[in-house]
Amino acid sequence: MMMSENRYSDFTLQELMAVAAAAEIKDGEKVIIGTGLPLLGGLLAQRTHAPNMIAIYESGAIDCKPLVTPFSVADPVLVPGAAMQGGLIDGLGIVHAGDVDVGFLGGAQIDKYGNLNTHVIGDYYSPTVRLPGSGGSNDIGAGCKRTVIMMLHQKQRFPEKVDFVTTPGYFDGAGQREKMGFPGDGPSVVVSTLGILRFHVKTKEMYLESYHPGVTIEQIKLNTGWDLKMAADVKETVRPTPEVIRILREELDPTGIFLGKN
Amino acid sequence: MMMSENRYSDFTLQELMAVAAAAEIKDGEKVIIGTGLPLLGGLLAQRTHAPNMIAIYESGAIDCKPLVTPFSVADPVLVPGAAMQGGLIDGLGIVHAGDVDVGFLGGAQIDKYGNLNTHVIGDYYSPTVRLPGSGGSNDIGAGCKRTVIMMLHQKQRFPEKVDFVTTPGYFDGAGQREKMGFPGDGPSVVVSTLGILRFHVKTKEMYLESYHPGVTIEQIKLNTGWDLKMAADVKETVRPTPEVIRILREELDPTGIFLGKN
Amino acid sequence: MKIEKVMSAKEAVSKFIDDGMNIAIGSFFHTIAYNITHEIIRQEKKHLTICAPSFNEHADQLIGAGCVDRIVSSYVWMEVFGSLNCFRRAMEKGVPNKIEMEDYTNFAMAARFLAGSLGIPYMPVHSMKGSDMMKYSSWMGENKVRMMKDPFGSGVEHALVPALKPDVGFVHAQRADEEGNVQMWGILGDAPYSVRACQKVIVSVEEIVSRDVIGRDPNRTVLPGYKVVAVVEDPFGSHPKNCQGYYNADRDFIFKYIQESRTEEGWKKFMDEWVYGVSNRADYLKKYIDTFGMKKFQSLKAKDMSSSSVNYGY
Amino acid sequence: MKIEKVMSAKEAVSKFIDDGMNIAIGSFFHTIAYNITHEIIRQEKKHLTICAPSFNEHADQLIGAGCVDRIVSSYVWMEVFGSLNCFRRAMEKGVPNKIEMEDYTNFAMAARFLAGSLGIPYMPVHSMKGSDMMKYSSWMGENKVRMMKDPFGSGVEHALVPALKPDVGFVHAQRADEEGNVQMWGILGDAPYSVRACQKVIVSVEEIVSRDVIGRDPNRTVLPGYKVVAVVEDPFGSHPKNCQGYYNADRDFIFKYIQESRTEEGWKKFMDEWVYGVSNRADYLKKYIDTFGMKKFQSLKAKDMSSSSVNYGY
Repeated sequence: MMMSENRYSDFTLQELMAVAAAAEIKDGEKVIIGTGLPLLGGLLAQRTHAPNMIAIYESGAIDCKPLVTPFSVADPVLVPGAAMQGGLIDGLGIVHAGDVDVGFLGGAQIDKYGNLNTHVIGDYYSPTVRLPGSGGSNDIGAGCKRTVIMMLHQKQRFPEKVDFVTTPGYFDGAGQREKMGFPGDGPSVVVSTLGILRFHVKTKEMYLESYHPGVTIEQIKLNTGWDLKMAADVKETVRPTPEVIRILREELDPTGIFLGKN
Repeated sequence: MMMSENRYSDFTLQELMAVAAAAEIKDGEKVIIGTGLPLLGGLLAQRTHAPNMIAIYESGAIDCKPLVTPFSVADPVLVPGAAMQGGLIDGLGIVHAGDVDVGFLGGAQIDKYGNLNTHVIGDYYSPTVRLPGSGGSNDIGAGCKRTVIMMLHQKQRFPEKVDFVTTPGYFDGAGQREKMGFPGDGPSVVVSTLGILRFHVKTKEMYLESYHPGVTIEQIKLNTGWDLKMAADVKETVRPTPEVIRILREELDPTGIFLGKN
Repeated sequence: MKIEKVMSAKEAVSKFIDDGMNIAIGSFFHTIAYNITHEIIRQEKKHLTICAPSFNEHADQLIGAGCVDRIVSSYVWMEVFGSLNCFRRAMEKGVPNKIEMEDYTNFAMAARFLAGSLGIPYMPVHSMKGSDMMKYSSWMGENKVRMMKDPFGSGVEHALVPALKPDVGFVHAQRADEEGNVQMWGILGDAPYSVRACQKVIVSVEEIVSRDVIGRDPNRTVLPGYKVVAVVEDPFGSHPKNCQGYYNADRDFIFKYIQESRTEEGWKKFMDEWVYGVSNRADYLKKYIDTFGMKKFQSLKAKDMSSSSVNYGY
Repeated sequence: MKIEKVMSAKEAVSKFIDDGMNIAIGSFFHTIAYNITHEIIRQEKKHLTICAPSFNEHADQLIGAGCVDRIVSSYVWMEVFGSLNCFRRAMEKGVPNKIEMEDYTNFAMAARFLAGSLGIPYMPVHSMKGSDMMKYSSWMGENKVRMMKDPFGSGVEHALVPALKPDVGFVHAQRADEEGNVQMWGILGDAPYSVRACQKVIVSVEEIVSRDVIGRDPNRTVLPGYKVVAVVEDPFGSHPKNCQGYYNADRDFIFKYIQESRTEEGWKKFMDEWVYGVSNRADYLKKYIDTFGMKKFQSLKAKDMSSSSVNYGY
């Protein structure tokens, strides 16, 4: 995926995803971010179009401005300079209360309606693969005004139905979240390794909005476990600008821990 | 009530009451105390037989060792030297959880079964006298393992039934607290201005254990709104020793704010 | 995007407190924002519902001034100083207006705020059970408190108290930055949950400090700035109450208020002098010093009992 | 009356942790008491139920050692480092023994501890609703979580999660006094409510300080001493996790564990070396320095980023 003019005009898939994640955040929003790509997306948004974004960690760190990129949601680098430091009840309490605008999520499986599985592959009581469990994921999926989901796009990870619903998307379709009375409105976007997907405003079914540079629609369909619908104007994902790539590499991940060495 | 040999061999009614309050506390107990006489009782216990008493205030101050006698449950003198300082949820949370051994209470009215009224005299919606309300009183009455009640002993303050039940004693008698599932067991003693009263182990009805020096049983009966029963061995309240009176006057209330100038 | 939040008490009250609002007044016999309270009185706000576990003279002054229609609380009194006269006149005689009240306990109120701050709809508690607070309610009717049998089979019933989420809250604290990140120490009282439960918060502080000062000790922050709509810097803003590390309570002045407010005329005279007759907190302090002398004023100031420093390094 | 609480990890575990107990292990990816964890393994405690919102390698080591029958948690994994191998072997293959688990969410677990610490019987939450965590339970059956319609008439149903009150809890913190008054700063994780919810607490600290140090900054206290039965002073007690102000996480060592524990043999070798083969934390540290060098050890130590001091005077 090299299309270099200068050293920042190329980009990797991970960089593209971090940039796409950043684009989902509006200035001034309260955002609960984990580690890895969402974290880079959040930091990038803060350095570019969303300087007043408030970064929140479930560990109870609120409005963090770490000098070093944190490795964990409980990394001690989050604390100095934070506006407030409490514990889980503080960090997730404001999510549960509906105060947080955006939450980042991921998982081993996602289905047609954006439900996520981070519990088991196979049977709950005798799992083929036992996964971590919810952590704060279910809380974020229920409480944040909207969620941004980042996924490795493979067929077994995009089944029509997940093996276990850990974190609510739209359950079986429109109207079901409303019955639950969640503070949050549900998934807004899936940034996958192949494209960007959103949810139909009426049916809440996931559809393809754009395919990443170098990826074909056919490839995406083959890697999705149901008959994935397309946006009428499905197009290529917007390419990151060299300046944004420079910030990512040089300022946010100078050691290449998150993005890998280029 | 002077019976002086030296300057500490006499005592006032208030001093007697503070000493009686102190006697209710065992060493090592966790005690939630307010201001005024209960506070002096608590401090006295700590200086004498209960050095490991843990003094708790509903304002969230835990294990206080103030250098100056506090004037209010939120007095800033409580904070320096305290083992922990939080807020109401901390101070009363441990009461609600059943962690606190003794709670001190008072009120405008107390009835035969130890129920307290600090809400209204007269009708709730058109009160003759509107009183403060519960504050932490009801919480302490429900949560502390036992309560020590301090009362001005007058007929209108000792009615057979209180105008309003603010803080649970034993309601209408035995077995009723148990149904409520309260963490605490209810009133243990009433230290009044005329005598010391306890609750019958079976019926939970209040009875006279002892009359203060200079007070007659007849006087107590006249000042109680129901036919007050007596302990089989009803006797005079134990008189404070001069040493205890010295500690009260010289160490705990040197300016006489709580006990009045002697 | 950056919103200017630093303003005067006058501006804050005028912008964010409307007639008819449900208002939490934070703290517990200490760090009560008298500056904001007095401004509400001067601006003649009406039909307020005021909420706090425990209220002191600040509530009494709001009641006397006719600002209050409803009270949600567990205690309206002045501890050893005695009863609040305006409160009693209102409740007993409807003077200056009749007031409705929902009576809870301190813990029940704290639990209602805790629930409100966490988005928890109600809290099951032991408080209030069997008391006459269960029998009587005002405008909340059956939604004041409901009894429910423990669904987990203990056989016990609990009192369910609903989450409380006032429209706006105000509180006095030691310090905040310009974004409204508030730090408090000493007795927290109904904070942090009372203010966190509010939709919006006006915070009054002894000092506005830099974000850097806040960030050097973030565990002291009780309220993150995003809920704060106004930051008012008013030294001695909670006089006659105390503010740990800044000044002690002014018992003489509290006693003076209790004494003078025994009659409606006495109350009016006190208020004309100390509330209506001054335009802001600075003016009030000037008057205080003029009246009682600099020595008395200085005597209120806190001694130095500094905490040690801890290391936040990684 | 004064009870001697200061003791070694060995003594604390031997006195207060019995087979079959329900145990809370405090914190959240940081200040985990590895010293206590390793002592439990060396003393071969059995049939434990372990509770925490989120578990890392400490749980994995307890599971691998056969100490655990049941887990109550929302997360058992090592973030970006990947899966915990003993946990997966136990859940997928019953090696070394089958484990039952009750799956909650982080907030639901935090709410369960909060309820436990306040004597509140259960908490109504939005968490878990509609998820498969509602469908599946283990030994708790229907008492894992119950759905109930809001009695206040909102029309919404809530998930009720029961209070959690473990028999004993243990946690690592920066400091405590000899009475067990514990102070913590930085990320609090599941503290203070996790440990407050326990019947008894073993606290491990970097430093035992005087009561005077505690009393000079009582707002930093997360747990009052009366619940604490043992105070263990073990510097670097939470290595390889971090302790704010003392040392950072040792990522290389965490990664080493994750790598070596991929096979049962590898796990056993690691444990023989770092847990079974050492007798206490001092011994472990000596071995660490012998193995990785003083320079590496020093590199973990925290930089100085001191908080300022505040005045507590009156």
